[in-house]
Order: sequence, then C-alpha cells, then structure tokens
Amino acid sequence: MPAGAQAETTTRDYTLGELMVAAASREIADGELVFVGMRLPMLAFLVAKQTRAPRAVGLYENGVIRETPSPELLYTMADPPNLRNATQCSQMLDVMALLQQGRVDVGFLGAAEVDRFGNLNSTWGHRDGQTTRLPGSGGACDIACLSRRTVVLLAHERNRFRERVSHITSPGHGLGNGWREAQGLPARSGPSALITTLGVLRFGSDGEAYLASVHPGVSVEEVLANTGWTLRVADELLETPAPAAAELSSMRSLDPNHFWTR
Amino acid sequence: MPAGAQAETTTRDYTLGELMVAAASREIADGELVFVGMRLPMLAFLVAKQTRAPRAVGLYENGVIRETPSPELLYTMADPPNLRNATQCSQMLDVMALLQQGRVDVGFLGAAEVDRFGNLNSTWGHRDGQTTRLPGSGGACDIACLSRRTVVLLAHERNRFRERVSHITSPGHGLGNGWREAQGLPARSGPSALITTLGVLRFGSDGEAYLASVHPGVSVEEVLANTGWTLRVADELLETPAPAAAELSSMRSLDPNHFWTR
Amino acid sequence: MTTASKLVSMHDAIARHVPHGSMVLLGAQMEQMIPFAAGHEIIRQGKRDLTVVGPISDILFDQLIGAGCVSRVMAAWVGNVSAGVGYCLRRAVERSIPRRMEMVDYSNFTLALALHAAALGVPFLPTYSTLGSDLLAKNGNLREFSSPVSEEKLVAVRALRPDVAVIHVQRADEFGNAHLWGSLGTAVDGARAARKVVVVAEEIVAPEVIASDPNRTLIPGFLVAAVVHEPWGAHPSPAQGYYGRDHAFFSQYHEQSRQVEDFEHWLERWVLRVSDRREYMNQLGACRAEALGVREHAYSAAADFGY
Amino acid sequence: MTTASKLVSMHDAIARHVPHGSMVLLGAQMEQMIPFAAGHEIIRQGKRDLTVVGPISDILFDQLIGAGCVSRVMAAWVGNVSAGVGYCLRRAVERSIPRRMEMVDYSNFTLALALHAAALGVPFLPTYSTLGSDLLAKNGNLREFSSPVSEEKLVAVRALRPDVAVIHVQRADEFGNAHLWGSLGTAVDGARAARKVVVVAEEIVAPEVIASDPNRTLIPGFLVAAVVHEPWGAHPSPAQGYYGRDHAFFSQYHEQSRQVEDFEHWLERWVLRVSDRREYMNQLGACRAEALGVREHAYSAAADFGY
Repeated sequence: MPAGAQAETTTRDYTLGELMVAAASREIADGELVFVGMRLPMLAFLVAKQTRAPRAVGLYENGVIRETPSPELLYTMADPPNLRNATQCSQMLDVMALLQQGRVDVGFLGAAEVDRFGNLNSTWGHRDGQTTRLPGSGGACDIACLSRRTVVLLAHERNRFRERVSHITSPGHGLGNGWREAQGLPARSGPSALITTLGVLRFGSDGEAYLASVHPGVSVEEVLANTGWTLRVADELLETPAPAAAELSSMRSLDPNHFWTR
Repeated sequence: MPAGAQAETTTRDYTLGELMVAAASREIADGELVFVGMRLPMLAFLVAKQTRAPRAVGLYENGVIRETPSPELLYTMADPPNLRNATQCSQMLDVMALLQQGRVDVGFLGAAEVDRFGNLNSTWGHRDGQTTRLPGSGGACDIACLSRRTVVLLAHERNRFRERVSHITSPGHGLGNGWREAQGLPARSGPSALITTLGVLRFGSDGEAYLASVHPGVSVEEVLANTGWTLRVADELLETPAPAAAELSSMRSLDPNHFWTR
Repeated sequence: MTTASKLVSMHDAIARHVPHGSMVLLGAQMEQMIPFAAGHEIIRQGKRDLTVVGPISDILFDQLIGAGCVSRVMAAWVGNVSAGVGYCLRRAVERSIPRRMEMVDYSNFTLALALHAAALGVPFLPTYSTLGSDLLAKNGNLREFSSPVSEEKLVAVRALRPDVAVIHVQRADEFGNAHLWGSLGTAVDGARAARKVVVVAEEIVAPEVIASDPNRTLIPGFLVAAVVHEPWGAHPSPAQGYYGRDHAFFSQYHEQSRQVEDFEHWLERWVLRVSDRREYMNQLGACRAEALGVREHAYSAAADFGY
Repeated sequence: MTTASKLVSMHDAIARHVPHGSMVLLGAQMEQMIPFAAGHEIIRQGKRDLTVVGPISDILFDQLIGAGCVSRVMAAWVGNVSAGVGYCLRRAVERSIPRRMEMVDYSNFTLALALHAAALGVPFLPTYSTLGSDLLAKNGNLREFSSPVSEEKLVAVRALRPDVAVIHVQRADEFGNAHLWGSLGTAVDGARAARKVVVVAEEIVAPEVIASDPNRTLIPGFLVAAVVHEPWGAHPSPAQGYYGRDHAFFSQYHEQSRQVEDFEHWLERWVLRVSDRREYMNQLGACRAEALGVREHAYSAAADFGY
C-alpha cells in the first residue's frame, strides 16, 4: 500500500480499507445476486446488505448462498459460521450454474496484475525481475467471464498496473470494445470498476479504463505515477466519497478489530 | 396372455406370472446394479436379492437407490415405502448418470411390441387395424441404450412380436450385428433375453432372437404361431425351469395375494 | 431482512404466473408430490395453449389435456402409472379431441438433461442416450453431432427453459425457501431451469426451520415468485411424511376417463364444481383422507450445523 | 443383507487404494473437510508420481508437493487460503524443488465440470467459461468448439476420472453409505467421477442412522472401496458440527514453509514422526482441540419419511 495514501488516512476518521469497502459496497444495488469472495469484498457485501441493498443475495464458490451476514468474521468461505443458517448449501456446480445463467449481477475479484482493459492476472507474479507462481484462478476466471459486471479491488502499484498483463487469468475487456463478444463471452458483461488504494477506475464504451475518482488526499499525479500505462482521466474527476456513518458503523460491527480494514 | 398357457399353469403349483418372475430373477447376478422398473421386474429383483444375488443394487428412475426390499407392495416407484430407508434418494439425473457411466449391469423393460432384433415400441400400438397412442418411453429408451444388457418381459402374441417394429422407442440390436456400435451406442450392450408368456428368447451373435426355452407345457409350434417372423430355435431347446421353492416362497411373501403374479 | 412475504392463494398464483400460451413444468418429482391442486386451478381458470413439460406427470397431464388446456406436451411418458394408458391423451392424439395437440417425445433422461442444460445455462448437453431410436429421429430438440474431444457420436439435448415451474414441496417459509425430500426426480433442475417458480407447500413453517438445514433447501426463495399453502395439494399422488398414494383414485379415474362423456362428468365433479382444494378434500371425505395419513412417523437423524 | 464391512485403517486404505502414479481427488469440499489425515498417510507411505486433483485443497496440496509425492496438479487454486501463496508450490514450479511438476490450470467451474462430465458418463461438457482466457489457451483439457444447436462458441471441458477420490464426511456406516452436509463443493460429483472412493468419517454410525435420511446420503456405499474411521481427520480444516477451522495452524504453516529447511522440519514434526492421526492429535494437544470443538450445537429440523 503506497505510503502516501496510508499517511493520509491516519488523519481522517476512517482507514483506507474502510474507504475501499464503502466504495465497493456502493457497487451493489438492492436485490442483486453477488458473487462475494473473501476479505474486503465480503465486508463490502455485508455493508451493502445493512445499508442500501437489504435484499442482495450472496453466492460463494463452495456452493453456499446466504442472505444474512455470517455471525462471525470469516477466514474462508467454508468457515462453519458461513454455513449455519445459510439460505442454501448447494454444490459448487449449482452456484456456478446461476452465474452461467446470467443471474449474477456483480462479482468481486482481486488480482496480482491488471491492465488497461481490465484483464487480470492471478497466476504469475513479477517481482524484482523474477517470475513467481501464484495460486491461480480459483473461481476468478469464471466470475470474470460470466458475471454481468465485475468489481476488482487491488493495491495501486506501478508493477501491478501494466500496459498488458502477461497472462490473462480472468478476461476483462481484452483488447477493447467488442473483444468479449468476439470471444463468445456474454454480451454487455465485463469489468465495471477497479477500486484501488488510490482511487476508482471505470471503463469507457471502448473498454479502456479511466480514472473516475481519487481517494481523499490523493493527487491525480500520484495515480498516474503508479499506473503502468497512460491512464485517461475523467473530464469530471470526482473525489471518492468518504464512508458514511452508517457504512462505518456497519463494517465496524462486523470487523471491530480492523482485521480486514487496517 | 394366451389361453393355452394360462390353462397349463393352473395345473401346476405356480402361476405363469411366478414362472416369469423366477426366470427374470435368474438374469440378475450377485453384486449387479439393476435398473428395476415396476410390476414383475420389481418382484424379480426382490426374489433375486433374497436368493442368489443378495448384494444386487436396485435403481429407480425417480432417483431412488435401494438395496433392501420395499416393506410393502408398490404401485409406483415413488410410493412412500420405496423411499423410506432407501440407500439413497438422489435425483433422476444421478441414477441416469450411473447408467450412462456403464455401471448398470441389467435393465428390465416392458413393451407393446418387439421385433426380430429386440427393438421395442412402447409409443404406438396397433390393435384391430387401428393405431393407438401409448404412454411412450419413460426411461425405457435410456435403459435400452445404456445398460450393459436388457431383459424384456412381455406377452407373447403374434401382433406384438413383429418382423419389424413400426417405431423404435427403445433400440435393441437394430438391424443386426454391429448396428448398435454403428449408431454410437456402448459396445457389447443390448437386449439379452425376452421373457415371454410362452418361453425365453435370447440373442445370437448376429443380434437376432432365437427361442432358448419354452415354458412347461408350451410347444415350439405354439411359440412359432405366436411370433410374427420366422423365429429361430436353439439346437438344444430347453424347458424353462420351474420356480424353485425358495423363489416361490420369496415372491409369495412379497405378493401374497398374487396381485402381480396372477 | 426486509423481504416481503410471497404467500398467495392458489387462485392468485395461477392467475398471475400461468398466462395462456406459457410453458409450464408440472410433476417434476415423478409419481410423488404432483401438483394436482395447481393443475385443477389451471383448468378452472380456463388456461389455453399451454405447453406442459414433465417426465411423467401421471394422470395430471391427461386431465389437463382432456380439459383442453394443452396445445403441446413435452414429456417422456403420459398415462396412468398404476392403471395404464391415458384416455384423454389417446383421444387428443388420435382424434384431436378436445383439440389438436403436438407431442414432443422425450425419454426420462433426455428431458432431465434438457432441464439440466437450462439450469446450467448452456444451450445443450451431450448424451449417448436415444442414439438409434425414433425419439432422436422425431424430436427436433435432440440432434446428433460429433464429440469435439473424441471420435464419438453424441446427441445434443437442447436446453428447455419453462416459463414457470410449479413445484410441490413438503414445507417452505413465506419467502419461498423450500425443503423437499424423498422422490426428487427433476425438481431441483426444474426449479432452476424455469424463468420463475411457484412453490406449493404442505406446510408453511418459520424461516428458522428451513434455515436449520440449508442442505435440504433445494429451492432457494430468491428464485420463487409465489408460495401457496395448500395442504393435500398433491392428492391423489403421495407426499412423503404427509400422506400416501390414493391408488383407488387413480383406478377410478382410469375407468371414468375411458369415455369422453364420463371424463367430462369426472371433471365437473372433481375440478369444475369445486372452488378450491378445501372443497375438493371435503368431497373426498375425512375417512378417505384419514386412511391415507401417516401411520408411522420416521424422522431423519439430525445433522449438526453447530460450531 | 450380507454385505461385508469396508472398515479399514487409514494405513491400509492408502496402501491398497492409492498406488504410485495414480490420480487422486482430495479436498473436494473446498475449505471444509479436507482429508489431511489421508494426505499425511500418503506422504508417510512415500507415494510417488501422483496426479492430485481438486478445486482448492488449501495447504494439503502444498504439503504433498513439498513432500515430493506429486508429478502433476490439476486444480484451480493452490496455496494457503487464509495466508496467501503456497511456498512448496512456488519452489516446485519455479525451481523444480523437490522435483519437476506439471501444473494443469483449471478454474473452479471448469474443474467442477470435468468431474461432472465423468460423473455423467460423457466425454465432455460445454461451458462459456474461460473463453478469452489463458486457461483455455494453455490447458489441453479445455477446447473451443461450435455449439451444435446454435451459432455460439463454447468450451468443451474434457471429463476427468480420478482413480480414487478420498472424501472426508461427517458420518458413515461400515458399508460406506455416507452423510455429509454443509460445504459440498464438488464432493458429490467427485465421488461419482472416480473409479473408486475412500470415505474418511468423523463417526461410524449404525446403518439405521444413515438410512433414516436417504436424501443426505450423498455417497452410496456401493461406490465405496474403503471406509476409514478417523476423528479429527480433517484438522486443521473444519468439519461442520464437529470442529472449527484452526486458523493459527494455517498461519504457522505459512511461516514454517517459507524456507525449504523449515518445511522439512515441519513435515518431520507433523507427518513423518507421527505414526497416525491419534498421535498427531496428541501432539496438537487436548487444549487446542478443545478450543476448536463445537460450542453451540445447531441441529437440523427433522424430515419425516413415514407413511
């Protein structure tokens, strides 16, 4: 996490993690089906449930479907609190089937690298000129292919924001507008937001990312310097709204010790 | 059921139905997976379980798998006694999957019509020159396509035993040897026995049926007269063995009022 | 959370969710829990041009056909499971009485695969079944093709996506989360294949009862458009743990549907002149219902979801 | 009936059913009920050239890789779910330590479909997933093709049939009929896809307990080659209703596997120098086990199978 951003957040009433969770939670509309994932996205889903999207439904790759928050903090989606009183404990195939049917509105992803068109790499890392083997797709490729839209959370660092990822674990907009359809992927799908440690990027109709908002205290220059390609900036650049009181109290009740939102 | 055969059986210690059930039960070897069906085949499966095939496993198209006899007489495979204490209540797809995997050794079928090569029609009936609509395949086509072998029980009447069935609901050996493989059906599968009200027919390596045994008191001539093609007869024609005492006592304990075996 | 109750009357569920011309899945669980109450309400409301879908719906399809609701049947077997043929089916196919009707013949497995394909969200699924049969030759939703990964012939079973699936279950909460057990047939895929689901439940229970066993929740409420509380709604078919199969009713229907006039009389008596399932059960009589009831309970061992 | 008991020790189950070179499915239920006891016995017996299959087997695959048992991994994700990367995986892929190893990268869905295809008995299943990805480009078991019923591009996922599936369950009878609940992942298809199944159970119960709920019997005994009674056999992963996840154990492994020498020390301590799971649990200590135990039971509502 860039030192600048961290320093900023300590002067405010919330942490950077909390800002990102709040921003992510606003990507969920009421009644939507959400492929949740773990860590910050899970918290974002729970915040959304308790604020603007009380009827959102959460799907987990192990087959679990939940409409109520897990009563305890989770380390994995199969932790016992996530199964008890779930809406349904089905099979992996069943939740993936809902995804492939086009019923899933939004899926949350992380990645080691992202590029100009929102393609994600979580298979091979590059560090100090060395190539390292990362854990791989899990369900990320499936979610990236088949959700109506995807929201990616990741650290904004120049070596992670690359002109072109070396390996497409999870397809974004490929080489730009029309690429997904040409591959055979569902129409009008693909990445809709990158929520980073510095700002929020969205995608133009040509499939290319642009900077839509910067987090409080972050400059456009800082974002550009940490992006490995010439990042476009919105004509009306916004500041990422600070977490609302209700959002903060919700996430703090779920993660009182800032385990995920430090 | 031809009057002759019926008259014969009344002079013996068992009914024609009981003879057929005993014959059918001997088609099941120990440890085999059996697609059971209803009526006489169900009884045959249960007799086999209690005599020579205690480890046979019964599959039903609604998804039920049973290794113990249903405690009560069944009218349908989904009657409540067939579900309680079943080995598994799965989905239709699950039992059909076992069938398609090639794990099912023998499937029992009925039909309105059969032909020289064991093809079955249960979709269109022919009576008094009229064509009548029958209920259709159910799972019969699947079982005929995918079991390692099938055993068919039906009334031996000339208008049911046709040179060529007008409609193949359930493929037998088609037009003879090699036909099933040419269609893409599993190698070394297909009908293995027709247990009729007059005798037992088996299939030569060319896929054509031949008379393997006649029931006690039935003449070859009677069988030929009731078959709509020139039926071949085994060089060493046998008499269908009468039900053994253990078989009779087993089936009578399951069907004390001769509901199915009249 | 703030989800609204989906409980409605059978009348309203059918009026709202089964329009004329729609494709309706009925009888997904084979010979158990066939939604007869829903079928009879469809008949009373005079629904027309329905495509009815189901592997084997016992005499329910025969009744819907005889009542003139059906323009197309997509099924593996239509008749009377314990008694034999379906006379209304025969009249419709052989003599277009009461109307012309199209039959699309499936096998059980290919119908299950058609629903599974829709549930999985793919245009087709492959199978070896029906190769060499006249089902493959005549059903346009079955098509032979070559495997892309081997040299084999396969049949592509086209996905079938009913407009609505009516699924009878043992118990549900008012939001549509449903427990069902026993004979599952194609119910799980059927509910997921359909554009919407109407759940008909023997019992409405507290959400906590359903939530206590999420592995038995085979239909999640967010897929459900309406929940109908309809005890005895599957009679004369059985509902495991609630009542047995009324074999005599099936035999009687068999006799009373043989001639078209008798069938019309049967329909008047059991469907058109009763306003709902309560009246139907009154007509059936308490003694008969009593005789079908559970004589010996057999409860499942508990599973512990604690931690 | 006269079926013989299939109960054997973990030692014998692994010795008999996991030969060198076999393809083994482990960790089908995602982060729950990962068969660590079976994996450790595989390591102790020095099994070699295994192909390990599983969507996400948390640190179990990392341990098997580090111990040199694995020549090929077919998985969607290999690492440490709560702590991050798997260091043994990295060493094997990046530097062939302790041996060269092939990675066949799937996504969760395509791995589930590969097992589902084998369970269904078809050579492949179609999906839209992985189109446009490098998984499709690099995994030879994923192949683009044209839909036979539409104009669409699809991916054919080739069926994957493991030689043996090791499935950890909550309870089973001695014939292998098994109840499992909670996180199912790919366990049902995995058991049906495999040529044989080894069931590892927290509890062995009377056949009547299993038979009381045939809808929860997700693995029928006739598919099972061996049953092992191994309480705590999934530690440090959780078993719903039996014990929770030992998060600290995963973190400790993460630290202690960073360097190859430390990993070897870890392996000595937790696998090679303990003879079985009982000894492992003694080493873990009663206090730690106690802390992971169920604090509040939460039993499922009963389903009535009576009639």
